[in-house]
Formats: sequence, structure tokens, C-alpha cells
Amino acid sequence: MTIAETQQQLLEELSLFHDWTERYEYVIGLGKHLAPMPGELQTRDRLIEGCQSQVWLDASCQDGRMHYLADSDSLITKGMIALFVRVLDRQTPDDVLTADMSFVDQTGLKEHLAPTRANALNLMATQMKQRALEFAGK
Amino acid sequence: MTIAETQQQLLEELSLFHDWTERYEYVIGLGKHLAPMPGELQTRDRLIEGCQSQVWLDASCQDGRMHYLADSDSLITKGMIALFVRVLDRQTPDDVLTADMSFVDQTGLKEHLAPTRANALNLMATQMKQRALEFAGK
Amino acid sequence: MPAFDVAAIRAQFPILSREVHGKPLVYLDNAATAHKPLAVLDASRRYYEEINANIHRGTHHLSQLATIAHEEARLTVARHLNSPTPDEIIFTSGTTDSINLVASILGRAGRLKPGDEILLSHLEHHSNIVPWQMLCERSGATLHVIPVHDDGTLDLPAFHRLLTERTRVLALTHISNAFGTVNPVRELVAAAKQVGALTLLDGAQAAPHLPIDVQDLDVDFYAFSGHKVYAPTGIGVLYGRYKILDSLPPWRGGGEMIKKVSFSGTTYNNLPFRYEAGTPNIEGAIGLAAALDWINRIGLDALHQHEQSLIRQAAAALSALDGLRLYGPSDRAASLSFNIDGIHHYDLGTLLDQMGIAVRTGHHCCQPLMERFGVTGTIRASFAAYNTTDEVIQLAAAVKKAAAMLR
Amino acid sequence: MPAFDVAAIRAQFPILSREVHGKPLVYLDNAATAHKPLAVLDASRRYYEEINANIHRGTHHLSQLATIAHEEARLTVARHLNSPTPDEIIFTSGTTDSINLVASILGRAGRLKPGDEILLSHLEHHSNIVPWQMLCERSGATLHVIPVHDDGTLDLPAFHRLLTERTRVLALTHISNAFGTVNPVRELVAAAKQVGALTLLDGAQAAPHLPIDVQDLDVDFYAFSGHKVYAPTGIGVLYGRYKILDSLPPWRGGGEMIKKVSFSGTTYNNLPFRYEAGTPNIEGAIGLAAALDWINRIGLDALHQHEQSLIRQAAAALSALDGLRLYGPSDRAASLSFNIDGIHHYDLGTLLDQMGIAVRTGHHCCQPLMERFGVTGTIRASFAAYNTTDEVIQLAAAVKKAAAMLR
Ligand SMILES: Cc1ncc(COP(=O)(O)O)c(C=O)c1O
Ligand SMILES: Cc1ncc(COP(=O)(O)O)c(C=O)c1O
Repeated sequence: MTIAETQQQLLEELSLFHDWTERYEYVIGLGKHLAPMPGELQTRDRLIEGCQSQVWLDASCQDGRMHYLADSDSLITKGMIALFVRVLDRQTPDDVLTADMSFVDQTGLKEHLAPTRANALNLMATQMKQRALEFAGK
Repeated sequence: MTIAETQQQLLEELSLFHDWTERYEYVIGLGKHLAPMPGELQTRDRLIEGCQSQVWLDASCQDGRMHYLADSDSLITKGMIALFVRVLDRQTPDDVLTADMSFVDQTGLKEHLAPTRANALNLMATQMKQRALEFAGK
Repeated sequence: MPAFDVAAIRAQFPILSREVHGKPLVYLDNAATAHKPLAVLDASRRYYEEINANIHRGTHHLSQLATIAHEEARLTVARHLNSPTPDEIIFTSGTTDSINLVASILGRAGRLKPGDEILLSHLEHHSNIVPWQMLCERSGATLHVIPVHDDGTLDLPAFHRLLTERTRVLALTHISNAFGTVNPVRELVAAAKQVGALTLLDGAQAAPHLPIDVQDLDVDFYAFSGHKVYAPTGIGVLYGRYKILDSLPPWRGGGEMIKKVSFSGTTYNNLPFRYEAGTPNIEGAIGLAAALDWINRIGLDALHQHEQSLIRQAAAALSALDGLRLYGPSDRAASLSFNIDGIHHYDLGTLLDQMGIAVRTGHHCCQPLMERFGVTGTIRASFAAYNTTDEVIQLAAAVKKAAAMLR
Repeated sequence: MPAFDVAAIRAQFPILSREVHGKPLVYLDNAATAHKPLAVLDASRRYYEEINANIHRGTHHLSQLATIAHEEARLTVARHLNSPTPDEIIFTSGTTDSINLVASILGRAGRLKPGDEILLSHLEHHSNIVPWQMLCERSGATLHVIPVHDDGTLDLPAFHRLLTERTRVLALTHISNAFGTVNPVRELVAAAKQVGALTLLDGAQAAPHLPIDVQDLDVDFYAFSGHKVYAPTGIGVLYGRYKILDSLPPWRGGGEMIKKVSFSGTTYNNLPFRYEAGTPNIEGAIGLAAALDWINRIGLDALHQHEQSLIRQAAAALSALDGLRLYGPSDRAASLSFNIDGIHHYDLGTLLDQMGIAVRTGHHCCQPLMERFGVTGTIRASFAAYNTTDEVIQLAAAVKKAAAMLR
């Protein structure tokens, strides 16, 4: 699936929910099912410090495709990252770099987020792209 | 005249006035006619520092009667002092000490005074009594 | 409850009728800041609509009215703290400002030297830690910390060991903002006096809940914030014992705090003005007095009883939940801190917010305390005059629902 | 005047319809503090009635709204000053606080040493003198003072002589609060930069009247007070150039200004938060933004033109009176200072007050300047958006009447 296709799929899934409970349960579920990140990868240099929760992000490139691993001590934060990982994982560095991440605004999730959390989300997207930059154009 | 009689007289004089202009002109007039205080008496130790104006006060006792000299750079302040001097000058130290100075409240003048000025007035009365204390009971 | 009519109280707080995420607001973040009753909002507004002017030195009528209102506010604070004289009441911009004032002037006076010690507790808010750390850096004094037991109370034997002839300052919170621990401050202040230490109490959390009597406490400095006692933001109080404050140098320089300025030398004003440089927060002072008057019309005893009853109900209701851990002693006041095993406080707080319930999550500006308890933060519910038993029940139900979603 | 509708403006200030001593209030003490339009009063009240909460770190909705409102206020200030980034806008409690902040952190950073010089002018307000005197005392630096001509303007040749390689700081008022002198600050700041001095402008009197562009001024620090720009009391601003501010140590310690606190060491937060310890004056910041928005809706150019026209009318009307002496240059702004031969300013002010006219009398917190002019004080009329030509006429008539009574 292309990045745009995954985004479309996510938006459709989220549009099924009628209240905040369902929406949050979905995000929490995403977080729970995020591929585990080995403990030895949760190092200082992979840490993105948020206001109240911490996020670890690891990126590698195999066979020309980005591979992301992430974790957070906050389940909701983790669910948000899972959203991004689902969209960007297994894509080429160049596709990641040019991806339009504004789809998050259409999920309606941001309205439920503290600005600190929304900021963290933007920071996350930026970081994922930045890591792709290292492998792009090769 | 006793202190009480002078106070009564002052109150009567002031009650003749109908507006603030007349009342202030009267006080300013009192100030202008206050017995002059020789320049050499206007020393630091005779200075009562107010907020915006300065007052000099000199007290002596001759033949068992208090004698007050005062001056101020502000004409209105000087008029207020003149009110006190008129009441307390040429009285015995003991009479000064026991004088009821609350007559000022009945003049209606205090309502027209800045609290700093009203304070200065209270300070003045206190100072005049304090000086009488030195000569009292002799 | 005839003595304490919470419905009548709630009606005085316009903000309480608003909704959050489509649900009625349940505001349990009072330790962070309290809402303002109409009496305070009206006093602030009336000040601007009727007597606004810059104070002191003014000849004109408005300036006189504003000066009187400002100085009457000081008298109200003095009465409220049972301060012997209003000259001991310094208006600041808040607790943090008050504590910095004390630490700074002690520093400038050279009261602390290498080898001297400043004694704090592990319960302190950053505002009662960092100013002293900065003072230590400048003076060479060292910081010592009274440890806490697992129930969040101070280790008193350790306190007595740590208090020595070298202790120059004891700076202690009256009530812990993180755990609600009420410290035995009278006893500790008395002990500190015995060794000749200066004493400061951080009353940010105590002032909204307890009657404060600085003479009975026999304390040298007492600090609190307006915004936590139902008053506007940007105003605070430092009570300072006259004899001590009067012997210390000024901090901020400027208008109001001087007697005479010339380029060859400046003489400073008397207390309290020496420590109030510049145009003060006049609205804030007047609003603070209105807030204290409002509190005293209700009565701090009735208020405290009401809040204690709520906090006990909350502790009981939450304790029943699976994996719930409460912090602080059972006779806590003002604030109730908890966590649920395996659940991040931030996640729980986020879901509570979706249900209209405002609590605080995180380290509560008490990182050393959080570290001591091995957590990155807690969830804190804190109570005020307008909270109700119904809100406590909603809190417990919401925590239960949120925990279920997060497990 | 279609562009500037003073009647419509007056209608927005409830206090202007009050009486003083039975006469309509004529408020000409705006340099001391300005009144507040409904837009500001409503913004303050709306904050408390709708979104009051403690800001930053809050998970809940109100805390988010309050945080956004507070940070948007900072953006408004940044735009108003044309500051390159909002991180250079520090909220303080007023001009005095802002200047003390700068003087204190320069002191703590050890930026001043014996032999170094701080350059001020003879026009300065005590708030821009005393903090520097205190810094000199602590650091061994010396104070130097740009003299003024008899017309109240700076002696520029003397300035250039006094500005040397040893000058570390130039701290100058933008507009004199006593005489209304508008200093050529752009030129002086540029000269100071040439010798490597830091520059601070005291904008307390300029902010209500002139557009301020910190990039065009190329100044390092710019300070002003909210209460003089139609905003609430207890809020002020320090603009500080990022590169400089970021290299300086903190001042007040506490919550908000830290990144991480532990007893073994504390790391400080980024700008602007490093200089904002404790709960800020949230209402004040929001009220200040509302005030700046209000000013900008009128337009500073139209405002200034209106005020300049009033001040010229006042100067002309007063000049016609017997024995009247005006201070300051004829192109003065904001404030008009005068005395009448043989009459004490205090007496004149007292009688003007009886006629409902509020002016300021005394030294205006500029004792060195008063001494330079051989007076204990002056009478100062100062103007704002809501003043009218009719008020100017009333002022002149009242001065005439009062002078007659006092002669
Ligand atoms: C030129 C000048 N500087 C500084 C100040 C001090 O301002 P504030 O009292 O608001 O701190 C004032 C106002 O009084 C002023 O006019
Ligand atoms: C115990 C304690 N000390 C100090 C403070 C700081 O108060 P403020 O932020 O009002 O200066 C607070 C509040 O946050 C507190 O709870």
C-alpha cells in the first residue's frame, strides 16, 4: 500500500467511531499492538523527551525500505506513534520524505490532545522524516 | 480664650463658608498671616518631613505658656498649621497636652485633604503636644 | 449542611457552570489554582471602574482612594495572618517571588558563608528548592534535606539530626502540594529557633485551607500566593518579621522603595515599601483582600472541614479500585495523589479530561519527591470550597472507567 | 475628526463618567497610570469566568486553553514590538521588575567589574537609576550620567564624551516621564553598540504613545509596564535579544523556569521560561494583549497625533498664564510639566483636584532631575487616547483660578 492509501484507510477506520471513548480505545489498541521495541534499543540517543511522557524511536533501512521501531511509557502516546508507524513503515526513504502528514488533522484526534501532546506528535513526524533523510537518495 | 473656646470660634468661622473655594481661601489666608518664622530657626532638627511639602516647627515656653512658630513651603499646609497654632499658642503646657484635637474632624477640611496631608496634620498635632511635654508639670 | 451551603457557594463561581468536552466541568485542580468568586471579580472590576490610579505620592482624589484601598488590603492580609503590624506584609507577585526575595536578600546581606547550611525537606516544591540552590551556589553554603517516610511524612528524628549549629535557614512547606502532608511546622520552627536558624514557611498550599497565625507559629517568613486563595493571578504575600526584614538590604530597586535618590547616593524607604519597588499590582492586592474577606465570611474552619470530608471520601472511593496506590498520610489535606499500577498518569489524566474531570498529572513541580518514590508523576485531585460529594463520586467512577480502557 | 472619534473612545472607559468632589473627572495623570477600556476589563473577566487554570504542564482542557491564551498574549506582544521571536518576550510584573531583572543577571554573570561603567541620563526615573546603583555597589562598576540642557534634552556632545570603551551598559529612557523629552534613542543605541556596550531602553512612557520596533532600534533590552498602556496592574514586559539573554544566568528560581530539578543539580529551561519562575500573572498577560489589540485597532499613529495636538494646545494655553514656566522641549510627548513662580506645586495640585482635575505633582520619581532644575517638583499633566480639547481648556482655566487663590 502507498502512504496515501494507508492514510485513507486509517481515516476510514476512525470515521466509524461516534464518541471519544471508541476513538481512544482504537488508539490505545494501536499502541498495544505496536511491534515491541527491544529494551536495548531504548537508549538516550533514541529518546524524544515530551512534556509528560517519553518516546523512543529507532529507524533503519533494509532493502531500500524504512523500518521504524518505537515505544512510549504512555499508552496513548504509543498509540499515536503507531498511527505514524503504520503509515511510514516499509516505505522508501524518498516516499517518507515527501509524505503529506497533515492527514492527522483530519482524524479529529488532535482536538482531543493537549497542545503539548500535539506538539509531540509534530515532533515525532519530523523525527521520522529526519531519519529517512539519512537513507534517502542512495 | 481657652483652647475649647478658640476651637469653637474656628468652627463657627468655617461654618460660614458654602463651598470649597471659600474654605480654602480662608485656610490660605490663615497661612499667609501666620507669624513668620525666622530663617535661622528652619533647621534640620525642626523639620517635619511630609510627603510633598516640608514643615518646620519651633516650640518654646515663656512664663508658663507655650509659644509656637511654624512655617512650610506649601501655603495650604502652612494654613493648616496656622489653625493649630491659633488653638495651642499661648496656652499652658498642661492644657496643650490634654487638648482634644479632634475638632479638626468637624471642620470638614480633612475631607478635602490627601491622606498624606491628613497624616501630616496628625503628625503635626502630635509634635506640638510632644514639645509641650518637655515643659509640662514644671 | 446548614453551616456550609455548597450550592450557594458554587453559584458564586461563573466558571463552574461551563462544560468541557460536552460534559459539566468537575474541577479538581485547585492546588494548581483556584477559581474566583464574584466577590473577587467584582472587586477587581470596581477598582478599575471607580478608583483606578497610581498610588502613594498622588495629590489627587483617585490616587488617594486607590492608596487607601491598597493599604487597607495590606491591613486585611495582616489581620488574616495575625501579623503584629501591616509593615511586615510585603506584596509580591506570588509564593515563588516571595521565597526568591528572602533568599536574595539573605545572600546580599552576606548572611550565608561556606560551611553554613540550609535545611529543606524532600517534600518541597521547586519554588522552595531552586532559590536556595542558587543561594548556595553564590554563597558556598550547602543544602540539606529532611527525608520523608514512605507515607509521605517527614522523618522527624532525621530532622533533629540534620538541624545543627550550622543551620542558618529552615525553609519548609506547610502543606505538601504533591501529597497533602501537613507538616508539624510549629514544632519544627521552634526547634530551628533553638539553634538560631531563620525560618521560612512555604504556605502556598496551607493558606487556602488553614488559619495562619504567624505569631503563634513564631516564624520569621511566611509566603503564599493569591491565585490559590481565590484571588487574581500575579499577587502574593511575604510576611517577614519586622526586626529581621528591617535589618536586610533591599532587593529590587526603583520607585516607591526609596526615600531619596541622588547620583551620589540613595536612601531606602521603611518597611514594607523598601521591598515594593515600582507600581504594585494594585488590582491584585485589592482582589486578594476581597478573597480573604470572602474566605473569612465562610470561615476557614467550615471550609477546611468540608474539604477534609471530601478528601476522605475520595480516598475511600479510590482505594476500592484495583491496583490503586495512594500517596501521603491518611490525614492529608488539600491534595490527594495516586497512581494505578501499570497505567501512566498522563494517560489516565487525558481520559479523565475527556470526561470533564480536571486533575493534575505529572511531577507537580516536586521532581525530587517523585524520584524518591520511584515514579515519574502521580494523578492529583485537589479540593476547594465549591467541590461536592457528587464530584468525588464522578471522579472515582471516571478513574474506574479510564483504568479499564487502559488495561 | 472622523479617523479619531474621542467620544466613542471615552464611552469605552467606565471610570471617565465618575465625578470627583462633585465635578466631572478630568484625568490628566496618564503617565502615572492609564485607565482601562472595556475590551481589557472584559478580557480579564472572561479569562476567569471561562478558562481560568494554571498553565503549562496541565493535561486538562482548561489548562490547555489558559496556556494557549497566555502564549498567544506573548505572540501579541512580540508582534507589537516586532520581536523576531516570542522567546525574546519575558513577562514581568512591570518596568521596574524588568530593569531589575537585567541588572541582576548581568551582576550574577559577572559582566561588570571594577573600572567598568554604566551610562544613564539625568532624565531617568528612579526605576532606571537604583537597580544600576545597586549593581555598581555589588560589582565595583561606576555610574556615569549624561547631562541635560536647560530645555530638558540630552547633551549629545557630552554623551559622546562619556561613552567610552569602558561603557558596558547604556540604560536610557525612551521618553522622559517628567518632562516629555523624546530621546534620539536609535542614534544613541547605535553609538553604544559601536563601543560594545549593552543597551537597555526604559519604554514605560514610550510604549503608550509610540510604535516600538526593537529590530529597527537594534536595542538589546526594552522594558515597559502594562498599566500604562491601558492594561491591568502587575504585568510588564522585558524584550531581550535572544543571543544575549540566552547567555545569561537565571534570576528568580522556582517552578516553570527549570527543566529538571534534583538536589544534586538543576538544569534550567529555555527562553522565555527561564526568566518566568512561578505561576505567571496570566490575567495580566491576557489583559495586556487585549490592551495592545485595542491600541492597534485605534492605531498608534492616530493616537499619537491626537495626544500631540492636546499637549501643544495645553502648552499654548498655559504659557499665557502669569509666571508660568514650562519644562522640556517644545516637541515633548505624553507629559507636560510646569510650575508657577512663587507657588508650590503641591498647593496647585490640591486646588486642581478640588476642581476635579487629576494631575501629578512632586518629583515624579526623578529626584536627580528635579535637583538639576532647582525645584522640589513640578505639576505634570499627561495625556491619553480619551483626553479632549475641552479638558485642556478646563485645565488652563483651573490653573488660572488656583494660581489666583494662591497669590
Ligand atoms: C520612565 C519610567 N520608567 C519606569 C517607570 C516605572 O514603572 P513601574 O512603576 O510600572 O514599574 C515609570 C513609571 O512610573 C516611568 O515613567
Ligand atoms: C507548595 C508550593 N510552593 C510554591 C508554589 C509556587 O507558587 P506560585 O507558582 O504561585 O509562585 C506552589 C504552587 O505551585 C506550591 O504548591
